[in-house]
Amino acid sequence: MLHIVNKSPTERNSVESCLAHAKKGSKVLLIEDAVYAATKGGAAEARVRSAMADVTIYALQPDLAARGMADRVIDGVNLVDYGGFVDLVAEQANCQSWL
Amino acid sequence: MLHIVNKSPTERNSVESCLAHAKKGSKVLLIEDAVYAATKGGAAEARVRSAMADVTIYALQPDLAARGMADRVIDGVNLVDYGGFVDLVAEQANCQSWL
Amino acid sequence: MKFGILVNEGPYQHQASDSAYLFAKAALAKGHEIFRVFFYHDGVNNASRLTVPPADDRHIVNRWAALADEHKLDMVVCIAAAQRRGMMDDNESKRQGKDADNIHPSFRISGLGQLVEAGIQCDRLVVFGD
Amino acid sequence: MKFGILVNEGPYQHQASDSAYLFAKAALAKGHEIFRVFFYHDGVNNASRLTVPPADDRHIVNRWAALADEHKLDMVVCIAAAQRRGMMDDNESKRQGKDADNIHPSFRISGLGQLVEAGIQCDRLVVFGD
Amino acid sequence: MSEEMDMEEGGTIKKFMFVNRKAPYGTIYALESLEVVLISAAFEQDVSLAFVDDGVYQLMKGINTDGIEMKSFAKTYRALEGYDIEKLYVDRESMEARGISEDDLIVDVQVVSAAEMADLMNEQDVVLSF
Amino acid sequence: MSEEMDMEEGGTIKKFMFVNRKAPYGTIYALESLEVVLISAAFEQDVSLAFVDDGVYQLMKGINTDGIEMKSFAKTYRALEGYDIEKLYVDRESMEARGISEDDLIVDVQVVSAAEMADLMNEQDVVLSF
Repeated sequence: MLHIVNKSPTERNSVESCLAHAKKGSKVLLIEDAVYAATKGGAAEARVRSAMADVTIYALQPDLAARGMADRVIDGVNLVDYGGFVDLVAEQANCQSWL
Repeated sequence: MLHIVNKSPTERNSVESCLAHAKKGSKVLLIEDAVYAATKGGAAEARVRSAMADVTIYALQPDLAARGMADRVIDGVNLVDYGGFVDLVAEQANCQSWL
Repeated sequence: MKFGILVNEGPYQHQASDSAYLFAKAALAKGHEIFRVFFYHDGVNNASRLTVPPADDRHIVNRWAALADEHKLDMVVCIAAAQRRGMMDDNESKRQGKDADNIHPSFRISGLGQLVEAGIQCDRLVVFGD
Repeated sequence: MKFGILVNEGPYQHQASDSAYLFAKAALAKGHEIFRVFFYHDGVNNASRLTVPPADDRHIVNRWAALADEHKLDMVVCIAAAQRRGMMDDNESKRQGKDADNIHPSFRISGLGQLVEAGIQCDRLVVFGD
Repeated sequence: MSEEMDMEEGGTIKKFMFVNRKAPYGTIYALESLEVVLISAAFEQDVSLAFVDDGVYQLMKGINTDGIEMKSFAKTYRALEGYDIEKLYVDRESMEARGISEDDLIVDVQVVSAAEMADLMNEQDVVLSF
Repeated sequence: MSEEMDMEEGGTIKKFMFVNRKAPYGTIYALESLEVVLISAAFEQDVSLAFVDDGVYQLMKGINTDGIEMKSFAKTYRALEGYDIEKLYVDRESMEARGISEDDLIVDVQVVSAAEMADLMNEQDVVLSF
């Protein structure tokens, strides 16, 4: 399953709730303001790093670049463009947006 | 000063940020989904209770009633209707909404 | 006392416009003056004369208009925000070469200066949003 | 693969419509089919033909329309959500006794059944919102 | 709601889940989510509702919206059974973090752990979130 | 922005603070906030900008919005000085919680503690938040 999150982890609870409900082996794609969760030094870094034991984390590169965060990505987070976003949706059996 | 907050403390960080920036003696009015912060048993209760040492907490009664929360208000939270909301704004020298 | 009100969200999706309306009504009932209601961001969508909510629901646009008509309220829609979102009056529609307009006659379109002026003129400016 | 796309927020205020558009464009570029783009909640505001964004900004409505025209996309606006928010086509305008309409011709108004049908017909339904 | 129901899908039944994570009345998402739920039942799909995070507040007993001049839709949750929608799952941790118990809710639900909720989400064909 | 600037307020100068708490590009609030900031300077008001919580992200260096097809407004923060807007306050705790330092920001700012920010907010006449 692909989980899609779009909100900043320091503003809302959706990244945290998604990670609490993502099954082992799921993929989690961070887009829009959720890409801040993929960056180093922030309050969410430890939580995201620990989640990487169970799920694979992706972040949308154009959204990172738009926020000046392209150089701050946590090691192990996979970067995709919109084409990669499409592939992730196509490759997983189903998807869920955490709005 | 009157601080006005309108978001749930379990969804967003605005109640927390408001309380961290409200000076001693300020008034804090909880409206819309922020009234959940005025209720017993929730995750925000301890934070709101400790804030009451420094600031006065108000909650908009019509918003509590609309959420089925009218009977769960933390002791010491003051209830107002829209007229009371107007009075709070008029009595304080200035006001700020934590959107 | 002289109040200004800023509404940053459109009708129905968020409670902001409802809260602002009930605040305005309560302020007027207490004898305060509402100098201006300014609609910014998606708040401009509160000015559409084309909304048709379900018959058993509140009509947000019409009740703002009724309050404004009763109390001679100045309800201003930000032109820059309105242009982005497809809200226009007859003049603006002609100027832009469009074939329709959709602003309710109780609202008027003007610039952001009207918001700053409200901040200067009013004793209090209260902001409602998301 | 057959995709459906759901857009829950209006243009400019949230990034949802931008993200959905860029996703749709990328999916088409990869040879996938977009069965339907459904606009719900404030998403219905993406269908206004009256928007006039600044000249140096993207034109969200027009680029959806251009993508739809090029790829014969079915872009559907929820009628119940549209009524609340003042979005209507010519038929609906007449039916409601209104004096104007504002839907861009590349969009059509229909019921929520069209969203459920997209869920049934599509291999994947992707939701964009606030 | 006046929807065209004339599109029979030839018996395709998919698992639809509606994930509700937002409180009611502060925004319209809970209400407009319910409108899709009712339509999906008319299409005879396998419908589940999940209440997670602030979404659990949607099911509170004792809601009285008179003071905010909005229509309450609390009763609609009770009507779901009549549409054969009986799979209502509530996230236990979300209730506990809000000091809410099953007795506080207006309908019978299945209270599940986060792990069980994750399993339920995982087995859906279509997940709609607003 | 085409605004009418013909309303001189006879020298009334108020303390206006714009509180920015939201990240840029995910929503339009940061951009439309800046538009009001520029207008308020034209009214020769005593303008301060506060960046708190995710609002500090608005000032990041190295923003490149090409990939999301939006216009970047990062340069506008640099232009504020030319409008005599020089009071930019950034909340220290907000930066630290996001792993950001002053060197990461596109403009010179005053970094203040939460207590200092509280004092600044307290002394304003008008606080605008979007």
